Amino acid sequence: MKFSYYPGCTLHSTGAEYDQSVRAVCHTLGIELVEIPGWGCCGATSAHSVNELLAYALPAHTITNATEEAIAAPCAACYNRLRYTDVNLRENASLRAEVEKALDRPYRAGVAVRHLLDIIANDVPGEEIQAKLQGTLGGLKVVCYYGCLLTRPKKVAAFDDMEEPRSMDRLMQLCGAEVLDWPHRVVCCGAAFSLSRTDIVRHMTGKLLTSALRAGAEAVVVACPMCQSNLDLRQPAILKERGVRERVPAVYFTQLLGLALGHSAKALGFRKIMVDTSSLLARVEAGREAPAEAEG
Amino acid sequence: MARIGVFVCWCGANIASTVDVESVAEAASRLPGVAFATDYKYMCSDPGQKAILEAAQEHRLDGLVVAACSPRMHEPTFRQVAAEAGINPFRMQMANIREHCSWVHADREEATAKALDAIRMMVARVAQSEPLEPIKVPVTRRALVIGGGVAGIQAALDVADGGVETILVERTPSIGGKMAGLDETFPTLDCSQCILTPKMVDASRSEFIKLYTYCEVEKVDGSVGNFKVTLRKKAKYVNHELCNGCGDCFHKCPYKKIPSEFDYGVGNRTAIYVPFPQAVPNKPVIDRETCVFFKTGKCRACEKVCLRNAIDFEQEDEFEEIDVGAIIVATGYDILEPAEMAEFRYGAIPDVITGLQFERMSSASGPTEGKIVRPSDGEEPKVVVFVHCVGSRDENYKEYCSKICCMYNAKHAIILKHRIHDAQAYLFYIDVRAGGKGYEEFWKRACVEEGAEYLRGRVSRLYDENGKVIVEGQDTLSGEQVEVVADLVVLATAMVPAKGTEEMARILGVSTDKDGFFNEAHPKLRPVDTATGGIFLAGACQAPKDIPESVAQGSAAAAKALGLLTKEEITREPTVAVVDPFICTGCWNCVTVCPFGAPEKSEITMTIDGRKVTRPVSEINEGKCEGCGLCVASCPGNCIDQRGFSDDQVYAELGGYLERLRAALTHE
Amino acid sequence: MDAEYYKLSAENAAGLFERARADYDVVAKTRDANGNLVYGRPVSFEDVAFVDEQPPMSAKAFALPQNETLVRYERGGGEIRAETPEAPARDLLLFGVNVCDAAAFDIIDRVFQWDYLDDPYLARRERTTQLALACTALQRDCFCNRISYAEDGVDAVAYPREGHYLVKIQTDNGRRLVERYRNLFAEADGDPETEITSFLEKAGTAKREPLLETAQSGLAGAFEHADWEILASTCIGCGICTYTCPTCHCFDIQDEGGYVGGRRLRTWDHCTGRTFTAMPAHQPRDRQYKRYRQRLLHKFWYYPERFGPVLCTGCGRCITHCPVKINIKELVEYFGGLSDAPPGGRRHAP
Amino acid sequence: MATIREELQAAVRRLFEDDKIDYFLGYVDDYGHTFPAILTKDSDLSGLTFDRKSYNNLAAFLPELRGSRLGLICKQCEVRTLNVLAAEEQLEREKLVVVGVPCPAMIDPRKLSADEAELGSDDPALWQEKCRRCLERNTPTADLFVGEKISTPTPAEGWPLLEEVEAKPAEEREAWWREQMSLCIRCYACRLACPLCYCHQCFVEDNKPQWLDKSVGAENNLHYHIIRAIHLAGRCIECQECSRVCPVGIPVDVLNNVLSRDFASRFGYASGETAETKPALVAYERDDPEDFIL
Repeated sequence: MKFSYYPGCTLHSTGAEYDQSVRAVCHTLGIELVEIPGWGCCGATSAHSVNELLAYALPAHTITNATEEAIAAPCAACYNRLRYTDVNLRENASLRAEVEKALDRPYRAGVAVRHLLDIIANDVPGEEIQAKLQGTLGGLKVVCYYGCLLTRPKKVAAFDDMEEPRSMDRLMQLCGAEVLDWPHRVVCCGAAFSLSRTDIVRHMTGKLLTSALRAGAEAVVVACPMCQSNLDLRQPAILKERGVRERVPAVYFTQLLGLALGHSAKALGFRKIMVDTSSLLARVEAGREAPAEAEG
Repeated sequence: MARIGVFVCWCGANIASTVDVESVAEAASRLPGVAFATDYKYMCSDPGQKAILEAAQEHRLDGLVVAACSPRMHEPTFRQVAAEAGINPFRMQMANIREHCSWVHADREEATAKALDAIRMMVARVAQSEPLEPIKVPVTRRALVIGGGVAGIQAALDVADGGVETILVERTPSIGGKMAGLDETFPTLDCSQCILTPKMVDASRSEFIKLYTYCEVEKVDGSVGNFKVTLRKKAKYVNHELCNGCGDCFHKCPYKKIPSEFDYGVGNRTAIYVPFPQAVPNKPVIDRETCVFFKTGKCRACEKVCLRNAIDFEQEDEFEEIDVGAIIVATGYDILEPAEMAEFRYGAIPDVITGLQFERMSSASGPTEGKIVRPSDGEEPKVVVFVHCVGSRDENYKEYCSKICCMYNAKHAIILKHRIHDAQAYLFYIDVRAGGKGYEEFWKRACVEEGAEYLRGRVSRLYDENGKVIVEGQDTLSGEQVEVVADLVVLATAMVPAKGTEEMARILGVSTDKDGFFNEAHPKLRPVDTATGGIFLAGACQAPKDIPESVAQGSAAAAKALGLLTKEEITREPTVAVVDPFICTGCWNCVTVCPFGAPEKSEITMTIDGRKVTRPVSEINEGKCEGCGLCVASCPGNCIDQRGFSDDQVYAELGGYLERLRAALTHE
Repeated sequence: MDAEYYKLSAENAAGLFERARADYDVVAKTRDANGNLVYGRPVSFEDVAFVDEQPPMSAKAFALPQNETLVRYERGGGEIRAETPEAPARDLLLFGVNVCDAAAFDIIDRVFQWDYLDDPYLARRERTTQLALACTALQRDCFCNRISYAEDGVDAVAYPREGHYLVKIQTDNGRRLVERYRNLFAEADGDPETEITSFLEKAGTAKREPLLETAQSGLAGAFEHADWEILASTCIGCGICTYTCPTCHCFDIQDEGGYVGGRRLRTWDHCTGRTFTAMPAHQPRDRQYKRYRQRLLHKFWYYPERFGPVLCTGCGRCITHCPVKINIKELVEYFGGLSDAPPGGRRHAP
Repeated sequence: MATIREELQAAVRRLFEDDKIDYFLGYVDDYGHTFPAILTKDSDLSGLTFDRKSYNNLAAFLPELRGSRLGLICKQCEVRTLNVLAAEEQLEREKLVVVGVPCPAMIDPRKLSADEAELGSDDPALWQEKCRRCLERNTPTADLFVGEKISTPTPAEGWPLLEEVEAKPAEEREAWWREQMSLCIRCYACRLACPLCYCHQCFVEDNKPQWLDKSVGAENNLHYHIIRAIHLAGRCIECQECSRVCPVGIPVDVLNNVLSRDFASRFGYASGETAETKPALVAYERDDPEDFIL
């Protein structure tokens, strides 16, 4: 399997640990990633609130630069923007013409835009992953957090159930985690308001964190660097404000999968997570010593 | 050469103000095959018709073209005139120069030319048309009603009232349908059972109605006037001839914890059961799936206690073939399974219920005897959230409006207030649709008099926290996100076609719409007909409906059925497909594509070179053909023609259209 | 006339071609865009194919085209104008065509001037000159050696010799050709008839008894023969044999067009087809083998009975191109009593 | 070891002796050709054979013999013909004895020089196009297999002419087809050799209304071939008889198979895979949208 890899701005900066773990996991699973030459901004929040044409042209530029038949995007926001652009440019000829004029070259329709979670959960056979496991996550209690952009809107993004996605759950179960049910798997974290309206983010992320803790989670598993940073960076302040003493680290699904596949915590960038992950890593270490009995 | 008369109508000013009718008539008189042409103010009026009759005689006409309005309007009128004039009615065609011409154009010159085009086309077509005779089919004077809900019951009662034998088939153990389980009904708050049960009893007692409960339609053959229907009478394991409905059996049944279908799981039933105390027939059946005797071979408690020896474990499904002339389909609705919509966490949170479950709870004859409680702990709820449009008006689930939810949510809010005076109802709505008589006043009453809190916005998510249900949603009037901490949440889930509707459609050979409801023949003018002759629709199987609408449709379908069944024989349009057996290869593509089952597999034996050769061919059952033309189009060998729309006629018609172009090319 | 003999050197053959192109519409064997051999109008001598092989379509179309407009009409300005296409503007020279193709014209001329003079056909024929080229060897499916008529009516036949052609002139028309380009031709020396006879012997095209003409009386008694059904039922009723045949000449008259304008035309038709004569009446032969039998008997019984020659030059196209390889020669022999065993089995007796 | 000729003759003789069939459809050779023959129990079977010139798809003769019990030789590539005919209700399968043979690949008569010396050659360059891509040379689904099973060589990829035509820009492609069609003499051999063109009356024969002028010409010829191709769309099984029989060498099979490829790529559909595979254009599912029927 070979994909054009679109890290997006975050994975080259604040989300470096996501990039690290993605590359490690893909390498082990035999997924070849070829970084898109000259990729640019996905257009995220700012572009589509400022200029519609720009919001299409930016992702169209990146898609057109792709060298492979399909793009793997690990960031949910990037994924959503690229996907949204592709769907609209395919359906709307006049928009496409406008965008092509802006790009000054034809748009490359037909490149599949995929989120990395979709690729790992749906393209790699479970048995294959299981065969490569170096241990289990030792029954680590996790909640899977998909965020608001990964599966919505249905017409654009749904590779899984829009309201009740399960692909990450299955992947984590495969790695030997105990996946807990919780009602907030697709609720927004506040996203880019992180900078402009922290009050909103504190409110929304606060609800997520208390819900995860109420469910008994030892980790919130995420698939988006934006979600991760809101859940991680702001966690101490938010929970303190709510008078909650427990903490729950927000880790990438690739980090946990990486641990199960035998990569070291260091190689997976665990150090860059603010909330203390030592007990989590200890749990996993214990699991790794136990013989591999991951459930199917 | 044909002798066709052309009659151009002014339709008052409707046509004449845009089309130069006089010059059109003058030009028409010079067309090949036209023996006479004239114009008149109102062709459909008595003098107009007389003019046609006189011209037909004077000019020995053998075909008519009436250039006037849509054939939907007056085709029967002018066919009648043709018949009176001794001209085959199918050699009369209407050129629609009103809807297709004067009403949609402003340019007088262009409209006039187009009117003449239309006439030229019809003249060419009439010149090519064969005289046709209507097809006559004798009628079996018996009706079948499928589905014993209120629509089906009403339809059966009305057909029976016309003195026609009616067979009412219901697949559950009792008639009554969804309505039998409702509490009070909007907007009058009269008790549902009080108004329905007398009708149920009437249906069971009518000398003209044969009631088949626990029975399903297996197969339908034949066509309008003469259907052959196979019924599967499911084994009840109770001999209803012997049973007197004393109820000893189900009181003794040791298995009492089976979720009751009638109560939507709010209450329980036994393995041998009557679905509800007022059931008709009020005699039990044994549910083979849950009866322990069928699982283990032990128990027979009901058999032991039955003094009339009515229990019969040996019973098997029986099949019965009946002949009927008309079928009324009233198979009703189900609700969209709310568990499919994960955001409402139905099933995961016990205090999230559906509107139908609320009905059973608030019904005095229901499992809680009218007491509204939280399923989780049996406590009285003080804060109840009602969610409108759960799965309806939602592009992710069902795009249509389920129509009745606004009203029953208001009703539930009122009932809540009546039963628990200090309770508070919150209703999340998109907008309130209250279009029926007394409906607007009713929801206003809930809002103003009963203090229900209406929040204009949708619910995004439910979750449980500390024994309460947190309802997150939006109030679009204030622009705020709201959060209600509720004791009970009631979901107004979308109405969907009853389970098995698709299969029923296949059996009946009628079509369904994109949402799976049965398709009516015309959304406005033939709302209770299907495209298949002799099959009619009543109630929510056609679209979401409330009780008055369902009843009205039941009566309407009955009237349509009676109209058919009171005739000795019916005549059908002769514009049916016809196969040329000499060139038919018997590939039976037509059999595959026909939605009405009209082409039938047949054989032809020919003597070729002294040798008898038998070949498969297709043959059209004229009684079933609806004249849609699908078989004509799908026939690879062009062996099927449609009477009245033959290739020759269509070709000629096209030629008539092209004439103006030809004239332009040749400067004539 | 008595035959005359000339020598045409290879060099002068090229000169003849070039000079004739100025005076005639010259048709010769050449290759089309797909590389297939056809009768066409090569523009230079190099493009002319001098091979024994026959193009799939015979030269008949140059006198009897597959579509021939008989009358054309046009409507406009309130009147209808009709016109008959004019006769061909140029003389036609069939240069180096196979003898079997050239010979066919004389055979079918008889039907086109029998009781009704077919003007369009005869106009073309009058302006046609044939300079045929004799084959060096009999091809797989050919049987001109079994038909006596093959070359009598051909204007001129060229026999390839070492470095030159021996040209035999058989008609006045042929003599006119030689006279026109007299300086290119030399008198033949020696005994040309003997030379030709030995050429034919060597090529295998010399006439061999019993000639198929003698099958006529046998065929007359075999109409009801039971084997027709078995042997001719593989015929699929396509028109290949008749369309490629140099002597088949059945046609249909069709009107095309409509109100604005159109034409009446003659198109080839064929008796082996399901719809032959269906327009004016019906196809009287209800099974395919009967239609095939009709074609065979027409060629070898009815036509010679009425017009003299058999309606066949033995070119063998109908065998080569037949999708099911029905062999008319073998069937004539079998049903005409010249052979005892039907085709398809005799060579492999157990 | 018995030759295929001997084995076939013995097998067919047995079928007649055991009164299993009334007719046998096979190939016989004589006068330098191999050609189809209809044999009865009284026929001389000595010509019966199967060789590299046994081109014809014998299923084309089934309508002529309808009603009789038949044996016929069927190459594996032609089995799909029987499946399509069965799916279209044209086959009395129970009256048929399908005789399978090991197929040595058919020689393309157009690639063969006059002396036919290469007839024994195993050079795929001399084979018919379909034989280059042959997936199975024996007939595993036959009722009766005659001869020694042979191995199937690795099939060639692609179809050079078809791909060359497809690669042309649309206008050039149209011009190319028009040129090819201008050669057509409308003998209709392509239609008549095609086992799936079994209509009792072809649209070209209709005259009331007359869909197509009788005169030949690029336009009319193209009209004929396109309509035939559309009638075969999703049905053609690539026996290539249309192309082989064409006296003027038009690659009719290419036209039909461009459509087959479309069916394969758009519907994932190959005609005649089983006797139940309905032709794609009349395959009908309950959930097909039918909003247009009022």
